[in-house]
Amino acid sequence: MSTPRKFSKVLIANRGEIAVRVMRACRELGIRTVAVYSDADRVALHVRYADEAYFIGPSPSSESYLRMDKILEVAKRSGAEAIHPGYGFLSENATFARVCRDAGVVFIGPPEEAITAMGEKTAARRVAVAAGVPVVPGALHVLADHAAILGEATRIGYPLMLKAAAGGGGKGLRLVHKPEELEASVQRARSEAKSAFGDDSLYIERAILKPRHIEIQVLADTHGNAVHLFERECSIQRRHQKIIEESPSPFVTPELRERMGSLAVALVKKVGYVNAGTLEFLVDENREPYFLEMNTRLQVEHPITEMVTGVDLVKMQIRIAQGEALPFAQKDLTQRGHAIECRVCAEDPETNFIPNPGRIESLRVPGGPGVRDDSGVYEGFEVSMFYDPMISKLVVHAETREAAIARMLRAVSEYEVTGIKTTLPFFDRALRDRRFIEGDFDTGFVSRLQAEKDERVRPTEIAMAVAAVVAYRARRRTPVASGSETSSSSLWWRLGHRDSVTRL
Amino acid sequence: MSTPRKFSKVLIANRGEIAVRVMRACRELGIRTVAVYSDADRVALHVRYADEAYFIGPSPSSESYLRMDKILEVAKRSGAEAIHPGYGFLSENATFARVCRDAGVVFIGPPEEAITAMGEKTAARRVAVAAGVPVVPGALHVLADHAAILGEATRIGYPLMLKAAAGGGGKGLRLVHKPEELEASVQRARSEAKSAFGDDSLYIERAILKPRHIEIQVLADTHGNAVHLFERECSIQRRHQKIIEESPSPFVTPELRERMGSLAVALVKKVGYVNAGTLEFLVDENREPYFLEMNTRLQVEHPITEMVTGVDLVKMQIRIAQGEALPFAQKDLTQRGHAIECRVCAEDPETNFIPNPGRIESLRVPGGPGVRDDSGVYEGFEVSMFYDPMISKLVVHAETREAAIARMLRAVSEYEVTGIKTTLPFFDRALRDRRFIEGDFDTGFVSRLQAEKDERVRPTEIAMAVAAVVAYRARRRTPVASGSETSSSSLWWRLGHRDSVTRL
Amino acid sequence: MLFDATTAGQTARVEVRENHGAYRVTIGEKMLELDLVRAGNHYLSVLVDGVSHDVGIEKTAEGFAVLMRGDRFDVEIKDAVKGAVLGRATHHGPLKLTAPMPGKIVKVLVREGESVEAGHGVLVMEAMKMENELKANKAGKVQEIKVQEGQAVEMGALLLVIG
Amino acid sequence: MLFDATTAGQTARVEVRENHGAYRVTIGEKMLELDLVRAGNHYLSVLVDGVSHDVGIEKTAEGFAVLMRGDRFDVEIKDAVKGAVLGRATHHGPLKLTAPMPGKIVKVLVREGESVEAGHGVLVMEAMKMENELKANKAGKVQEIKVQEGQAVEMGALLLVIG
Repeated sequence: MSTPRKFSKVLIANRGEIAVRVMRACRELGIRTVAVYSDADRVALHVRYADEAYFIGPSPSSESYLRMDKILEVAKRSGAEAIHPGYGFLSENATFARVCRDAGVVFIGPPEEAITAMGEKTAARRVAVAAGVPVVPGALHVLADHAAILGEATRIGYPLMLKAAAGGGGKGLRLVHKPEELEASVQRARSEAKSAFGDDSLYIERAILKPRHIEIQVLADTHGNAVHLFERECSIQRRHQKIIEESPSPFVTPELRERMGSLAVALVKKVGYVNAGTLEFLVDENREPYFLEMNTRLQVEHPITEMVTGVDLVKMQIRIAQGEALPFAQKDLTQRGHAIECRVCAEDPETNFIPNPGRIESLRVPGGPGVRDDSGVYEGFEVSMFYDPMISKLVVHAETREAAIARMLRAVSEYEVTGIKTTLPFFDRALRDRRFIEGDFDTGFVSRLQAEKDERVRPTEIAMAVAAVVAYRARRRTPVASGSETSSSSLWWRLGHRDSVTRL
Repeated sequence: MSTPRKFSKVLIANRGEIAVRVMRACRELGIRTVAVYSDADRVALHVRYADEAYFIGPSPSSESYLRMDKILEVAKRSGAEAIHPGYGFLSENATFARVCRDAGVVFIGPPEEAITAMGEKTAARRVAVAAGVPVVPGALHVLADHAAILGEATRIGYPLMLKAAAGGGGKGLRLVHKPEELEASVQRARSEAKSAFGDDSLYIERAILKPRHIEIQVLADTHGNAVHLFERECSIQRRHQKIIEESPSPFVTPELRERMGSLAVALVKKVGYVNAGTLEFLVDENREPYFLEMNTRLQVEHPITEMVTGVDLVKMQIRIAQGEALPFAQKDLTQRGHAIECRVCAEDPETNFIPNPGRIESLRVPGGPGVRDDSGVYEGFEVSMFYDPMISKLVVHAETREAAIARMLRAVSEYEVTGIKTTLPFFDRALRDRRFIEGDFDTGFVSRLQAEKDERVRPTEIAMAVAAVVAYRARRRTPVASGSETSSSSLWWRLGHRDSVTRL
Repeated sequence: MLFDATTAGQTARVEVRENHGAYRVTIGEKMLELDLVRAGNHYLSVLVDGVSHDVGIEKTAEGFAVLMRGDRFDVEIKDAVKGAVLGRATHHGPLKLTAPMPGKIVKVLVREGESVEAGHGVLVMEAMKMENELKANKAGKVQEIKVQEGQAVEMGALLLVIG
Repeated sequence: MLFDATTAGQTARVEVRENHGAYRVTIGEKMLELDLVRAGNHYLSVLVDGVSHDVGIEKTAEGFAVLMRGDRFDVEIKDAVKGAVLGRATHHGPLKLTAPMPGKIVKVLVREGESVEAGHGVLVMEAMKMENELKANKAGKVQEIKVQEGQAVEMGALLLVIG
């Protein structure tokens, strides 16, 4: 148990929207923020947003955002008393938690021991099994070599899931349907895991068909208190990465909520977990939950829990790390209304969500009631190929699920990005799908939707007419603009910019 | 009592942020929207946002947004079943409510009779007096001529308030300290009232010194149900126009809240009021409330009530107009957390808030948790001198008043507008003021602040250094850019735009 | 002026004429009168017989992307007289697979001369921390492989030709 | 290069030199090393010895407006050698009151030859539906009145001279 103290300066060992999210909490708490940045990120939003910013190395994350030594050096140099790791990068790295402690810097997250116990996926499953929490049938240990994988695969049977032991965020994860696919999938999963986490250990578990992916948010302080903040529904995924989340889950009954929440709190208390964490479950068609893994960090989709519970999770993380006790008990927490998050990614949804880095030519974010945009980019920013393609999280909150879906569709209709393709058009389609509206979906929703014909009535003729008029204008200007309008730049478009009420 | 029906198309007889706010509610409800626009507003945001848009006349509002005939013609032409008047313009015009009814179009607001009973300020005071609600000592009748004004002024004594009978929004309102100022103030108030409301009737009341301006939001349906949605604190004003509002009021005790709420509901029921409305009170230093007037329409600052109560007031207005009963009773309503609104206006706070129309060169709006921006403009938009200078409302919500102030300061720090001056820098100063933080303020807060020295520590040297480097760059480019960099345009600034990571 | 516009799998002949500050656009049988006004740097406000369309515009290689209410139309525009694409030329005949993003070739899944089905994976590219399998858009024989495993490629680089 | 910069009531001599891609700026006794990089069209990311300043820039008549965290500095920049303002020249001597916005003169509150105090109202202008009283910034005698009641004026128009 530590004595409460106030941080005056916190280093954020991350980039993008989550770094900005953490800095926003710090700014509201009167805490100065320190950013670190790579070559590619000199003008990234987190650098602009911070009170201080220091260069830590080349663009590949292994040479910058994963460099513990450089990050601790910046902490020392800037006088930061604590480090918030965000998600990804070093957030679930027990060694980093230890070296922070050794350096006398507070790691805003669980202690090394809890990361070790719960962070490594197969160890967490062993803890869960020991605590009587149901888990998906599968290996409880990392599989050393190909022979071990082959043996385990044969034992468990197909379809099966290959997973990176150090993983998260869908990286190093592969669904294998039949034995012939195994070898290639292992190779690709290993190589992804290696480059994402610096660790290519894999394990296997049985694939549950048509599963719901439902997770429970927990908070625990250094005084032995722990609560859960209800569930998040995370079944809408592409490439095994969540893309739409909501809370509450339309699939979860009060009884299941209570059961999963209690299991989560019990597990957390058993391992002496501290700070924010998330327990992921698969729930099968009979509403049986299977513990999958624990994310010993802040989750991407934490805002939907914040909107429904009224609790600021990042501020709570900081307060817990300062040694404060949780200011509420389980009975004080309630779910109010309904929240949905859509992950806006630089990807082309029409081409199997392939990443689409590039410069954001224009950016218009939605506003008005119940809309929250947690962004890591700005107009003119170059989305780099070095990092995750997620550029922003769009979150809405409304009185009911129906009102929240309508609000999200409204927000998506206001959101416009040019210069890169994004997942926004996909949300317009997904949220109008009858199965989504009825809450009748599982983790296969996105691929089924992709395989189907788009049934929406779309203003195709207007799009053609507008494009033709713009082309006409471009043609007419050719002699004046000396051909520049055929370049990929939008330069011609800016001609006459100062006269905004110009009829084209 | 009307039978519930669903609107399929609604005309919004307004412009700017409130027109967009209403259209957002309609879009979420699946209702098509019809905009009307003047010459100056062809590319205004409300025209872009609407499903349909029709031209109604020249830029002066008397020739467009106040033209009942043209607006009804558009309603007929477009097939709109209802008209939402927003605030200002025709929103408190009983004649408009009547001609809508006569034309078979639903006016989304109170019936003509209620507007007549409560909308005209002196009539409302007579109703209040009859109902035993305390009012500020003063005339209960419009004063016909100068002799009547002079006589009444002498009877009531100085300081006194001159007010436009048809008024609202601080227009046609003057504080008169001594007899010598009376004549000039009457003239100016009359001319303002004439141009704003088309009616130059005035009345007088005693000026209460150091008053709090606190108002109660009400909702009433066509089935005889009425509730209040607690109070809003509106004491921070410049030019008698609110500029910062919050809810709850730090000045209001639970007893006073209960008392004012009950008075408001009693008055509303007495006059058979329907739809949303607001009862304004002055509260003196002894926490005695005096009924001031009723605004028989949606209020500018309605979002703070929405955030604290979780009720969408615009959707409720529409549902009430559709004939639906209120879906909640008084006991179901609670205040959760604290909300603050800052009105972002195209005004120069350093020059007595003088309007500062012009083109918005760049616009960056804040995001992240608990922040709502209700805007009526966009980057590149020309803020016209013809209409109200308010370009947006910035609203925050947080667990406590302290957290809400910190969040508003954070949001203001993210908000940047170039091309025109705005009230944003004023908010940074006002919200850091010890008296604001302690809740120790009245309607004289702004003028006192303006008279004082700015005590903030500001990064003046950095500003000078940056401006000097930018000037240096502009100089160095002179031969290349042939002098264009000294023009008022930011053209030079765009040179090299495509290389965003250019070190200048 | 006559154009061929293609988007969302549809192609139409589009005629554009100016008409007192507005545009008269004929698409097939239909005639639309567009009041089209710039609204900021990347947006147009378009009124068509009272109906309002708020449009974001992006110049693309083949024409323009038109963004409306969260939806996106990548419209290819060809001059119907000259028959040329406004931007770069399109390629008919053999399919030339180009890199959809900058990245690294992790794996080549086919050999020259091999026959592939449409939808068959041909290359694995790494970009933005993800490995992405590139698929053949049409069936055919792999004529030429322009890259090697481990090679870094620019966006738009020619990777492979399927005949 | 030498400048005189004025903002928030302070004036300082500012020297700017380039230094390996950064800028060495001397203000009075103080020396600052600015790493100044463009971040989008109207913004700069400025690092000064690790301290990050996110800056919005607007070109103004007298120099530049610098926006930082909701605060705004209108910085007047003069070339210290030539002594000229970068934009239009400033006026010393008599005060020339100009229209801060386009609008209509509703009332002229003073007569030529009249003495006024600083802060004294001299004109009433209507703009954006509000009547605004324009005040004398300094004490003096009204030398010239350039406008009449009812007259529409452009922004920046000369209204009145106080000697």
